[in-house]
Amino acid sequence: MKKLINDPEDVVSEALAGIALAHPEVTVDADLKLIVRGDAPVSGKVGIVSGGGSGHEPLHGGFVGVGMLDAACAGEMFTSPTPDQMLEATKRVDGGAGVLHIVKNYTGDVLNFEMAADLAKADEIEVEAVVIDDDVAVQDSTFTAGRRGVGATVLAEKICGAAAESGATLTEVADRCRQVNDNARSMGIALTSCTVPAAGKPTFALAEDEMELGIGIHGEPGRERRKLGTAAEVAELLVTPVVDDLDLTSGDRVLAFVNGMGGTPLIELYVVYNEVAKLLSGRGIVIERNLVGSYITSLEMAGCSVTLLKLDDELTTLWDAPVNTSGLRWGV
Amino acid sequence: MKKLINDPEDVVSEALAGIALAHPEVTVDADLKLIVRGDAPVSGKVGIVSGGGSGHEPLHGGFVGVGMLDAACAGEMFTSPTPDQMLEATKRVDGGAGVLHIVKNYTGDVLNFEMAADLAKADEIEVEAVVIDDDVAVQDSTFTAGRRGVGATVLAEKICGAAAESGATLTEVADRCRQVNDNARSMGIALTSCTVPAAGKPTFALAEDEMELGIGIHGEPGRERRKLGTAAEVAELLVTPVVDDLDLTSGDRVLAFVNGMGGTPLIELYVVYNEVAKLLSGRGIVIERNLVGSYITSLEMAGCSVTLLKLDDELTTLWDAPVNTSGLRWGV
Amino acid sequence: MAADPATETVTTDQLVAWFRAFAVEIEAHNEELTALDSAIGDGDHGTNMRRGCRAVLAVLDADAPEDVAGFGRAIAMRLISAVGGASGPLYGSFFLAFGTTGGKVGELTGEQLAAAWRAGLDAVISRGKAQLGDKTMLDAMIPAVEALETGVRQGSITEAFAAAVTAADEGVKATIPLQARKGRASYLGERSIGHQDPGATSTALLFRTAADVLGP
Amino acid sequence: MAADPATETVTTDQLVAWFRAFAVEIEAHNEELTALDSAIGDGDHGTNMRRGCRAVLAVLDADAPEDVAGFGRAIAMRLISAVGGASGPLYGSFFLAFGTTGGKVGELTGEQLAAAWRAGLDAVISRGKAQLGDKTMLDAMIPAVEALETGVRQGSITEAFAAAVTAADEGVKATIPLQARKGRASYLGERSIGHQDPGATSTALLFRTAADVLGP
Ligand SMILES: Nc1ncnc2c1ncn2[C@@H]1O[C@H](COP(=O)(O)OP(=O)(O)O)[C@@H](O)[C@H]1O
Ligand SMILES: Nc1ncnc2c1ncn2[C@@H]1O[C@H](COP(=O)(O)OP(=O)(O)O)[C@@H](O)[C@H]1O
Ligand SMILES: [Mg+2]
Ligand SMILES: [Mg+2]
Ligand SMILES: [Mg+2]
Ligand SMILES: [Mg+2]
Repeated sequence: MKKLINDPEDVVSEALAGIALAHPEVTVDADLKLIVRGDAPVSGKVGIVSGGGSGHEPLHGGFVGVGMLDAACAGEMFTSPTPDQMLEATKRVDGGAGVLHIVKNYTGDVLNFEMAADLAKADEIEVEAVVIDDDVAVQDSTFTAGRRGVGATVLAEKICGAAAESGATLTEVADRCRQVNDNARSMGIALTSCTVPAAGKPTFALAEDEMELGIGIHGEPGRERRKLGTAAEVAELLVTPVVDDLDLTSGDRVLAFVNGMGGTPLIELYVVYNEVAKLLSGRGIVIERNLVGSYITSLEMAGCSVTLLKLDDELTTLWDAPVNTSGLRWGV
Repeated sequence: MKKLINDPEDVVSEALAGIALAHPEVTVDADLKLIVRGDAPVSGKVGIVSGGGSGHEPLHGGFVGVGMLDAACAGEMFTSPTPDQMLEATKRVDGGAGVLHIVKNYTGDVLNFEMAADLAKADEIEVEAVVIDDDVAVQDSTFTAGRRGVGATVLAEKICGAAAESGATLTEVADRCRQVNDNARSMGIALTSCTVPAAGKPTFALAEDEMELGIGIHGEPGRERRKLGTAAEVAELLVTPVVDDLDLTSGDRVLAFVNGMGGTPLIELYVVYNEVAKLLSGRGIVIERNLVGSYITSLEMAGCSVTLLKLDDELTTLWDAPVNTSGLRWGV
Repeated sequence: MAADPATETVTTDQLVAWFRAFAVEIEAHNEELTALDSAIGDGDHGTNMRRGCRAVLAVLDADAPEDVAGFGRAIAMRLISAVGGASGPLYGSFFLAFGTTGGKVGELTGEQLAAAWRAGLDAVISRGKAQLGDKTMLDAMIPAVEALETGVRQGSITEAFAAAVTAADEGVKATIPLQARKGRASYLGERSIGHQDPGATSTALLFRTAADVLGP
Repeated sequence: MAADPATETVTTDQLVAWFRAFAVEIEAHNEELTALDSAIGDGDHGTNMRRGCRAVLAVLDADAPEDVAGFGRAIAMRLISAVGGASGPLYGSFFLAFGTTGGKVGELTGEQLAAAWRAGLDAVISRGKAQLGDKTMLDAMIPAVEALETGVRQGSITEAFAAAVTAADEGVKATIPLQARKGRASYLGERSIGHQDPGATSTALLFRTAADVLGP
């Protein structure tokens, strides 16, 4: 295992210490592993809390700040945080207008956030939770755990942050979150596995000429192993199921998000974005906004995901609104 | 070789096509491989041109925009761009106040920029060139090629961009660049080699328990091969020579820049930053500003570099000034 | 342990000893659980459980629970706040319900013990919304609790636990050919077939240690 | 080629044929040059030279140079604008000076040819500020040009190039034990020792093909 770490057990807490030192504009609670907006709670504003296992940086901690999250709860590596973290985060960001929990759809995240919401309600904090489940690699069914939450989480956090900043009510912000989730789908691919520090070896093994299609963000194997393809082939494999699932047709406007999994350099992401743009323009779909970079990662995994979000004027305006976080910043 | 690319020969031009589509605010010249500020030339402002081999993204193309570069020339992978690219970039950004060339100290870059400056002067454009050579891994000597230009390049581009934006003359902006170069030093480490697409295999091989100390940003081997260390040990190996070379003492104020080489995830960079901060505070050196992320990379190499820049009030103000590029953005 | 099934009981101290034994087994099986979870999950079930058990041990060391309810609550609260993931809330819910149903008493008869297990099982079901055959810890827990219930009605706690362990182990093996419908493994679809479920495996350890400590 | 050393000449067409032969050798040695550059540089010398040669061939195919000066300038401009890196300006400077010194003439005598080579060599030195023993292309070029000069003074162009090839090849081998003081390899310090310089290797090809095409 080749990592710039000390003890595998301490990676999360030491990274949080580094974040605290690097970003004095956020408050880091080292014990509870929380990253909270420096000016929280913002009176009258809906608070937004997200969180999940660590190893996906900048998600979520890097998205805490004006125009995005009020607090992020960091779990152990790839492991959901716990209800007491979420409860404390919820309390700290409640400015009286209630708190939205943005939850990625993993059994652990959902169960822990459920418990936290119950506890917060017992404390008379109004809480709404929206579960993000945008990964088309996973078949959707009421009998299963359903689809994973992946790339759409970044977009939902940005857009809900802007809605909350503009004074929307908890119901409105939660509706916005559901709108993003309903109109966004993702698909990912891995060229290499990642290595969870505590495990010390790659979660799965891929031959030199293989790739995993339909991967998540936890080093879990994908749905299918294939011969390594070109960027054009990979883009096709990622874009087609997303477009089909969203029923996108000519004239639709989208936000196209090409996300790196952590070990893939930016230059490759632009090569993929070029292919994605060609494919969409071939179908008459208009890329109105885009995001290219490593925003929701899986440690040092090489690979990428494509997320498309169908836009309307309101979503575009919210996307363009100022955001001031270490991971995403514009307009401020 | 596992990369999200099509033909190795086309990586640079396809990435540029992706950049053109993703960032309409810059003008991309596909033939000459230039990325130019959309509003260039800015009348009366000193133009700033940089460039170098590709494979270091976001450097340089991702730093084109208000408050940083006016144009970037992209070479082939790890290969300096050519004089005709640089000449054309120089012409396009000359707003009448002259043009600064920020050149990383590699024989190829220096020779090609020299030729370009000669050509520009023949066209009666005032050009100054500053060569960045901040890498303490390389021994400095007038009989050798001297030190490489690495992390300080990012800082110089930001600070000179701010100076130019504030109306400084060409001489002033060039002096600022030299000030940054004189007061900044870097040292880097690799955990893995990168693979140049055209070569198809890793430039060097490292055993599972080895690291390369004193690497550059082109997959060139370092000065020394060592047993893989902890983040604390690595930080010590990187910080000590930088601090010594800069003669930093208690009370000095610095900008600390922990840079990822492309394949190292953000969470590890924060672990390293935490160690760097501890080491500096142990010596009484004050981190006044910081930058943590992958800004000057070496394809998918895993590893990091540490750059320290000794700050004064003016440099800090210039660092804080608004910048609006895809790779670095604040205050706008 | 008394030989007469009608009068034999299990004390709070024995329950604590059971959890301690479980924690030892979790340490011993850390790598196995992690390897199983790497194949169809995210490779952390071993470390999750170990982190939780270590946290619980610290609590048990500091404060011996006074009664069964206290035992269940102490373990549940620590598991919930220390584990995260899917297993934290699920095992947490198990122990909370186990304690609540066991009640503020210092010992449980065999039937009371089985009732506590049943309450724990029901809590896991209502928390996780899974059912038998979804390739989860329930595939070990459901048959084992049923065997335990039948066992304590028909014979000694010892025999009941022996039957429960057999049922749990069979349940674990039964997960191998199943396609996961809950938890992370479900994302793999058909590729989850042929692998043993890590949560079921840790649940079997819960029964095996119960048999060792409470059963003899 | 005339047998009398005093009257034998090399035409512009022969020079073009020489560069074409060089381009063929560069294609053939692409992997070797890249491997050498991987060991002590950045692994692109082969592709750099190949890209440059291909670009030059396109120009030569489209427009046959009229004289030696045109030959040198055409190659230089394409190398400079197509290669980049260290080798682009260096080989570019070489051919520019070679052509300028050769002049606007259709053929060169042996001594004129040697003078053109010398001018090219001087241009590489003044561009790159390296000297003999720095482990660069100069370690092949300096001794080879000296051999060429001596050779044309003393005998036929054929013999002169034969001596130059030997000197270049020895110069290449001589780079192996050297510690690099210029170019990327210098960053390696002592670790550059024991490796053959890629630029010297491509320079030796320049002499070998000259011997093959201009020498016989
Ligand atoms: N809905 C559920 N109901 C019951 N058990 C579940 C459910 N989802 C997952 N599990 C169990 O949890 C185990 C995984 O636990 P763990 O690896 O600790 O958490 P995570 O999946 O969050 O990484 C699975 O092997 C499975 O037995
Ligand atoms: N200053 C110099 N003078 C002469 N030759 C040099 C100099 N610097 C480098 N070279 C030659 O250039 C070769 C490397 O060329 P190449 O790999 O194409 O460029 P780069 O080093 O920019 O990647 C070296 O092997 C060396 O022979
Ligand atoms: Mg997990
Ligand atoms: Mg090069
Ligand atoms: Mg798991
Ligand atoms: Mg090279």
